[in-house]
Amino acid sequence: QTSEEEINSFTVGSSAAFDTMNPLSSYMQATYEFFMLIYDPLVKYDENYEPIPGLAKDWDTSEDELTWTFNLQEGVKWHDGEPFTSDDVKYTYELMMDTGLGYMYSSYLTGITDIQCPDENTVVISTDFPKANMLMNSTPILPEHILSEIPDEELEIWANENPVGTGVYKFDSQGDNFVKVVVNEDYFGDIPEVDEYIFVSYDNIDSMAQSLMLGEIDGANNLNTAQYNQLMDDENVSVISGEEKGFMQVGVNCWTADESGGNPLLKEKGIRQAIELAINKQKIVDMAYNGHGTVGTTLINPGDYFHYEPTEAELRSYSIDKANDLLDSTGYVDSNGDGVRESSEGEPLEFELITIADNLEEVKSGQMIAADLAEVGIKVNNVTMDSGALYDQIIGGTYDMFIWGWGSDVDPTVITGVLTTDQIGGNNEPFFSNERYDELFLLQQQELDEEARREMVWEMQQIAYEEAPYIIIIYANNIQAIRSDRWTGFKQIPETGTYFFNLTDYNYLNIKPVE
Amino acid sequence: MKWILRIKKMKEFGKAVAKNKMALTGAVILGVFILVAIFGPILVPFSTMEFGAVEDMLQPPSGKYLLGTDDMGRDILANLIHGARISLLIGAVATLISMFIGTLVGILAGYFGKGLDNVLMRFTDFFLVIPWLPLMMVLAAILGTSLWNIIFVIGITGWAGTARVVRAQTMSIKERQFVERTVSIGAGNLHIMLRHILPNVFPLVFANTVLVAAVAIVSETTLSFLGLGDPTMASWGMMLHYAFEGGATAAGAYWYYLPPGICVVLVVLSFTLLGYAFDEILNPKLRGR
Amino acid sequence: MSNSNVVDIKDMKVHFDIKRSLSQDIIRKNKIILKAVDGVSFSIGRGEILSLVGESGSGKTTTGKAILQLAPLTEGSVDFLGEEVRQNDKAFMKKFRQEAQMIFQDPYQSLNPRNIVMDIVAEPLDVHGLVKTEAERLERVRQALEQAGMSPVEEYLYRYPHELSGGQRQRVVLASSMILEPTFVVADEPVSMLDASIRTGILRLLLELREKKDLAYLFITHDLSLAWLISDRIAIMYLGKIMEIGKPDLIIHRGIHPYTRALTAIMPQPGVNKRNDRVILPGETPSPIEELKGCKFNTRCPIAKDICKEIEPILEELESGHFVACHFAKEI
Amino acid sequence: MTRKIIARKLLYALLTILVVLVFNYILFRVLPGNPLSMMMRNPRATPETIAAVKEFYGLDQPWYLQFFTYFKNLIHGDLGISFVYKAPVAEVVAKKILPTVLMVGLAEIVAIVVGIFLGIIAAWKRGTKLDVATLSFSLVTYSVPTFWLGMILVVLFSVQMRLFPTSGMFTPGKNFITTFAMLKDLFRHLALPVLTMSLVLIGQYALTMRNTLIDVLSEDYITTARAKGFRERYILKKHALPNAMLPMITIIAINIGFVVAGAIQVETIFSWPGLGRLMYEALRARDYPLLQGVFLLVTLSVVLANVLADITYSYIDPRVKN
Amino acid sequence: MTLLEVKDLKTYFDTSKGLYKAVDGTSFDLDYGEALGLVGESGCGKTTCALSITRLLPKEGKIHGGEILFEKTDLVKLNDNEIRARRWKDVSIIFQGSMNALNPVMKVGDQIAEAVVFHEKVSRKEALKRAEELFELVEMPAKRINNYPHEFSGGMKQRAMIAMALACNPKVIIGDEPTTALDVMVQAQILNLLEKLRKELRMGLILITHDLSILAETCDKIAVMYAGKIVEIGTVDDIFMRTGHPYTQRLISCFPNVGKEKILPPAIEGVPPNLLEPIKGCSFYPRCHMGIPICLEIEPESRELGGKHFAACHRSGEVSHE
Ligand SMILES: Nc1ncnc2c1ncn2[C@@H]1O[C@H](COP(=O)(O)OP(=O)(O)OP(=O)(O)O)[C@@H](O)[C@H]1O
Ligand SMILES: Nc1ncnc2c1ncn2[C@@H]1O[C@H](COP(=O)(O)OP(=O)(O)OP(=O)(O)O)[C@@H](O)[C@H]1O
Ligand SMILES: [Mg+2]
Ligand SMILES: [Mg+2]
Repeated sequence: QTSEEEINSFTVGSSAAFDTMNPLSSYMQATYEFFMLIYDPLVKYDENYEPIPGLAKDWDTSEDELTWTFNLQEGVKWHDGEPFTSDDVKYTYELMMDTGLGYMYSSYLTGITDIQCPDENTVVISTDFPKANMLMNSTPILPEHILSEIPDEELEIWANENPVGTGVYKFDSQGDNFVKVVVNEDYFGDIPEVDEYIFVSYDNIDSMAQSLMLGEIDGANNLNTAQYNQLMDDENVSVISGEEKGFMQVGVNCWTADESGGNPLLKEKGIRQAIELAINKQKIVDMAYNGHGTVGTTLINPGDYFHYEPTEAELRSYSIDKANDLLDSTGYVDSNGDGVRESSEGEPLEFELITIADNLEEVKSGQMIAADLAEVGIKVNNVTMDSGALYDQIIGGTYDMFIWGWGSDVDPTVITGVLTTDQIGGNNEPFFSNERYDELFLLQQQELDEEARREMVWEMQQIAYEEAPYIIIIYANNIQAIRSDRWTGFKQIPETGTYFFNLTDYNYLNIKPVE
Repeated sequence: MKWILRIKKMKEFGKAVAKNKMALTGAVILGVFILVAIFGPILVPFSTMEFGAVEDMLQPPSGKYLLGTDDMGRDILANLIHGARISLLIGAVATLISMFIGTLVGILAGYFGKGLDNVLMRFTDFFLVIPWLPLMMVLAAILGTSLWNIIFVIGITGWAGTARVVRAQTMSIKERQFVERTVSIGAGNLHIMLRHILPNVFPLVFANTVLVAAVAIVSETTLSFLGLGDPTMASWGMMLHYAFEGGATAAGAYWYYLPPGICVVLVVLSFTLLGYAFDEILNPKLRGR
Repeated sequence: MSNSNVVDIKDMKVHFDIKRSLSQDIIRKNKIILKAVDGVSFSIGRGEILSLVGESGSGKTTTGKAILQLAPLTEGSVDFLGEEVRQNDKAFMKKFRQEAQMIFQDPYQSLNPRNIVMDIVAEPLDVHGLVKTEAERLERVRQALEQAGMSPVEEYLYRYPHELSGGQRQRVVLASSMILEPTFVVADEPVSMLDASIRTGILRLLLELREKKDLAYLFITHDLSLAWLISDRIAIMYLGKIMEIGKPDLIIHRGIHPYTRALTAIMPQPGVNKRNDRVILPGETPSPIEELKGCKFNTRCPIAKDICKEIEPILEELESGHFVACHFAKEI
Repeated sequence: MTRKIIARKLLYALLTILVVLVFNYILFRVLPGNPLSMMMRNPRATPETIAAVKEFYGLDQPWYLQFFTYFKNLIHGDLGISFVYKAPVAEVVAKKILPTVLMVGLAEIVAIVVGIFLGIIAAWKRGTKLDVATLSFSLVTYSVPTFWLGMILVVLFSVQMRLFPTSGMFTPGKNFITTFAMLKDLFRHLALPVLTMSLVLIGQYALTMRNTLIDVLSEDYITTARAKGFRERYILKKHALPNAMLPMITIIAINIGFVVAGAIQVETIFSWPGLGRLMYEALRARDYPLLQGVFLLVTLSVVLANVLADITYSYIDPRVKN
Repeated sequence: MTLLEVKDLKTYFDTSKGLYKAVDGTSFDLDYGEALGLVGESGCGKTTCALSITRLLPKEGKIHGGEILFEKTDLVKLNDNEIRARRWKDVSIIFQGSMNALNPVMKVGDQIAEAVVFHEKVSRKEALKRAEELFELVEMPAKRINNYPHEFSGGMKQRAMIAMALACNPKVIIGDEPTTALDVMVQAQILNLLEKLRKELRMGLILITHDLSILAETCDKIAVMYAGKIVEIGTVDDIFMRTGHPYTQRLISCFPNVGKEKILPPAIEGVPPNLLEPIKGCSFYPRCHMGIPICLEIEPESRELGGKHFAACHRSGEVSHE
């Protein structure tokens, strides 16, 4: 038995909860973080989000770009000692494609038509169109020898109490609010220095910050801004406000159909644009988010390869005058002197803005937006509800405006797909529909030339920005911290990004104890 | 003549309250808060409630801001004063709802007895036994987090205790001879309930009111704290919610998380003191020397 | 005959089913019957005072209440001024409720502590809608209070019951009962809670009212000597039955029924010193829930024979107006 | 007699439970927001997946069918499957019972002992400074919102003094070498939740005890006992306390609902892995089956605690016993 | 030697409205085996008198003057411990309304035995045996000592109280309205019993009641109390035949005498004086039918009317001839 001191144990606290240990039914981001360590995908990301070998040691595509051949690492064993083979890959992909399980991963697999295993170490995947995101696929490969034992109908609720993967860390134990993984000495790649990672979920962020300061944990995710200031003063801790993929937006109901329950005035682009002009996004960033974020514009974060930055002419930065001019010119004036503009028919510019009650920043933002819009004669009534109720409103199209956020990933497909006509009734919350946008969406999926693909994605962002179904307020940061008195070797990913929860395992593999 | 008597009675009660140290303390504290709730917002201009400048965020107490500012740069004192109105309004209206339901159910069950009593009492038992906070949480989640929903939720979950005591009292009053005497002169049920039962259960309802009000205010605070309050209404509970969620404890912003809590404690304490004292005044056994 | 009587009750029975609640119904099926009044017949003439005497729980109050339809009749009938009392005849009941009144034992409990004297006394008027104006109401109240010996009236009108003494309270009760000018009053131990010193005042008032208004009383008491003093006839009750009924002197000095005799024997008599001959009945009265065969008194009767345990004696007229329910009435 | 009373109480409890069951069901059906909303926020979830999941949870059936299924399953002890944990509700809930019982039980014991003790002192020394002090303490703790008290204690004991950890039941992921080390860790974590919880309860128990005892001390049989020449202490112990304890039992039982409310707050603040926190999380995540399960368990235990108190009462109070 | 001598006893209550002179200069004495009846209307101070003798006054009540000589010891001067040792052993008291004077949660036998154990330092077993004997003495089945008070009827409770009062063979028993609220038949039984026991055990008995008529048969001596003072005291014959005070006379006439004519005596109008205020002259004057101007000025002294018959009236000689 080893004593406690000899082990390099690193504890990561996060304010997000874990759900199930079953990758087929889990949907919590916090859970993915350790799945990433326990299970390997075929291809991983490096710290620059370039594809690097995972279970596939190299890969190749055919001339017509419709067939992919993956050569697998040799001698890989599952944590239980069983050998890993190409059949496991085939099994995992087919299971997810057939059953729809593994919600978070299965859409990476769209376009795959056939999987062949010519030998134990080769997987050949055929697609029906050139699959642009083939290498941006983080689907974990699961052990066939274990899953095939479980009846199909029970796969979803399978507890997976003892996850078996091929990853660099093995599952060790699980407590009420923590999961512990220990290093896999038999791993086919390099063995990291940290012997075990403990992922702890906290209900209360303050407790987490306290624990960090007390040294009970070594790293923390999702701290709040007050703690940021506090931890800045703590020399033992390295705290960062890292950029994260995703944004917070005001969704505007622009559903043109008759059954829309939103205020019809919002169907008018001019009004949506005027609203954006009147919102002091910088102040929201500064006050509601305490400066931890950047003013938002388009669907993809700045710094991302695919980000489109609106031109000076396109940009609608905060300007009350411009907003007033725009409204005046479209014929909305305050004719009865009550401080609220009316349409020519006398319809007041009065909208409901729904925020999710337990999201403090968003509630604050909502209140600030209401105050901003009042300045230009648009009356906003703040309403709060919980996410479930808001979801109902969104699905039913019975709202005017709401505040919510999206997280995104490396591949632009997912986040741009949200505004396609296909997704109306699903993720397309503002009921936005634009033919050109839809067309571009399909094209970019099949474009393997990066530059060309970026052009398309840019145009999509341009359209979305011009039409303003989403008024993107902020790209918010994630505040994270690590006990730098004890650990070294970690870095922000990408350069202005975060330590953890950034889709790569770079830091987990490179953290070292301080000598 | 009659109203002179009524005033006289109220004066007597007032005297009893004034003599009872607990009641007096409670009445004074509550009185101050009620005055603040009524006149405070007039004295403190609302502009101080609006978001301040970025450099005003979470400032400690100073000459400019007596109790400092919150994380939105608002004056905490102004917030507190404004919150007094909301918290007390919630307390008052929710209590009224509770009292109305409780008294009605109690009197009906106690007076008519038998089947109606059984049905009403099973119903009351249910509300009495069911843990109030989870029930409120679920109801608040169902109805959504608006001020009136919160009031409604607190109101309809708080009446069971009152119904029980009113029922017991009604049953004992019903057996009193003056009720039987009234029956014997040919009076109907409504007459008896209004003229004889109600006035006699009233002191009890009154003493209960203050206790229910205390519970109502704590309930509001707790619901708000758990994120089930109305975030657009800056009640004390909501202030605490913002304070704790916004990391006021980590930031050491004691001026943010202490005052609303102290206000809640004081108001609840004043109600508790009054309730306890009323109990003593109305229950001769407990009466002091 | 019937028309000259104020009330006529025939074979009246009041049985209470003393477990009524839902759960009890489910748990135990057979009922528990309490026979509070178990077959009582008598009548009261105009201006007559009939005293009902018996120990606690013998059914005196229940009898009085049953006459006034305040307790449910299980069997038997009550005639009021020659007409049968029907609960569901609204018009008749309205008249009946005005004509027949009840005065309760406890003056401390019969007044609503939250009403002032004026409202208490006027309540019957309000209930029956008998006065139109406030002035008329005040006048009627004033009259009633004066009649009850509460003068000066102004001094009491606006008082609450707790500001009155026991005697004054009972007077207020009286005033309130008399304000409708009834013809029949059930007085249920109206003075037993009062101090001896104020007792006679109330009795005097009751008798005066009879003189003036030709009122008839059912006077319920457990005090035999008091019954003797004020009534025209005395009925002795035991366990829901009438044991003996007759003129006061007859009952007191020549009572026939062994129970009557036991009662008269223990009657405290002021100034009569230390009688050593008094017979005190052993044991206690059986519970009215128990099923008793034969004479209800047989468990305590000093002269009980076998027959008493088998057959229940009926109330028989020994001499004119003197009825006794005992198998050995003639022999005693 | 006792049997009859118990039977009646059980019957009433059964009725209450029935109301709870129906109410419970209805309540959770009218909650707004599709329970799958959290899952469906996942941009990658396809409509087919969603439909499949719905079918799996029976959410595609009409509500009355769902009700019958609910009832049928309930009888078999099947509370459904948690949306979040993807595991049978009974299992998820079962794991949380012990921590809650441990924390709440300990707090109750402390509160009952201390509360009763304070109540006795206050009543006994009525009108003295000691009474005033006890009374003030009780009234103040009675008035403090539980969560706020908890927060203040955290600031005091964890942030300022760094005496106790702020959350959880054990230091996460720690391997304990000895049982003693484990218990030590457990008690360090228990300290603040139990302190918070019992402080809130103490006030209430002390106030009730004081009132009851003052009531009892004015009874005639106490005068009789004095007339018998007994010492005051003896009278308190032998005559007053047994009579005063009877109402306390009822109060403690009725209080369980209040305790549950406190537990939710305390567990949420201290991240105590118990039922209260589970419930709060289930509510936020709209995990209907789980929420329903916890709610049911909690209400049932409150109903049963009341029945138990009634039964105990009927055994120890001779007036009810016979 | 007299057993008990009360001399000029003054017991006042300290109320919020002032000093309430409930007992104000009361004197009487009691011999071994003698029965004294104390009679008077409600509130005249009878109970206060009894409580003063046993020093069981509520804390607002205080003895402001006078002596209570019990076998020559002044009970007023004893400290708490000394008086406690004397209670029940020397003087025991049966309270008004024994319904509430027995501890409801204790077996009756235990309540009797604890007094025996306390005062006579015997074992509990012996004490219980004594309780059984006492039960037989008061004509109750011995095995019923194992019952709880609520299992007894009113009359039985009263008997149990008497048995309890006899537990330590007291020299004086005070019965404070031991039969009010009881049925006439039971009342007669209890009075008979008390009389029998008194004779057998040669105890002094003070019987308090407001019903003059029942005293005639039970007592040797009667003291009539009015507004905190004894206005007349004497043998039963003295009181009834040679009445020396108008109040006594009016009181007697309130009880109908079935041996005599049926006449309803005039009522005693008015109410007793307010004892908070000083009274000038005779306190009965406002209600007296024989009042003369001097009564308004000078408070009448207690005057001897022959033998041990005293009355406090300026016209005491003329009363019985009225
Ligand atoms: N409403 C009722 N329900 C059940 N039992 C009743 C009811 N009213 C009276 N009783 C019972 O009926 C019996 C007769 O009661 P009632 O009051 O008529 O006696 P009473 O002769 O007036 O006695 P008391 O002298 O004590 O007033 C008693 O045993 C009583 O308990
Ligand atoms: N604790 C007290 N405080 C103030 N006044 C009291 C107190 N106890 C009794 N009194 C008053 O003292 C007077 C005498 O009371 P006491 O009980 O001795 O009368 P009593 O003759 O026994 O009357 P009853 O026949 O009603 O029992 C009453 O007027 C009563 O109001
Ligand atoms: Mg009666
Ligand atoms: Mg008395």
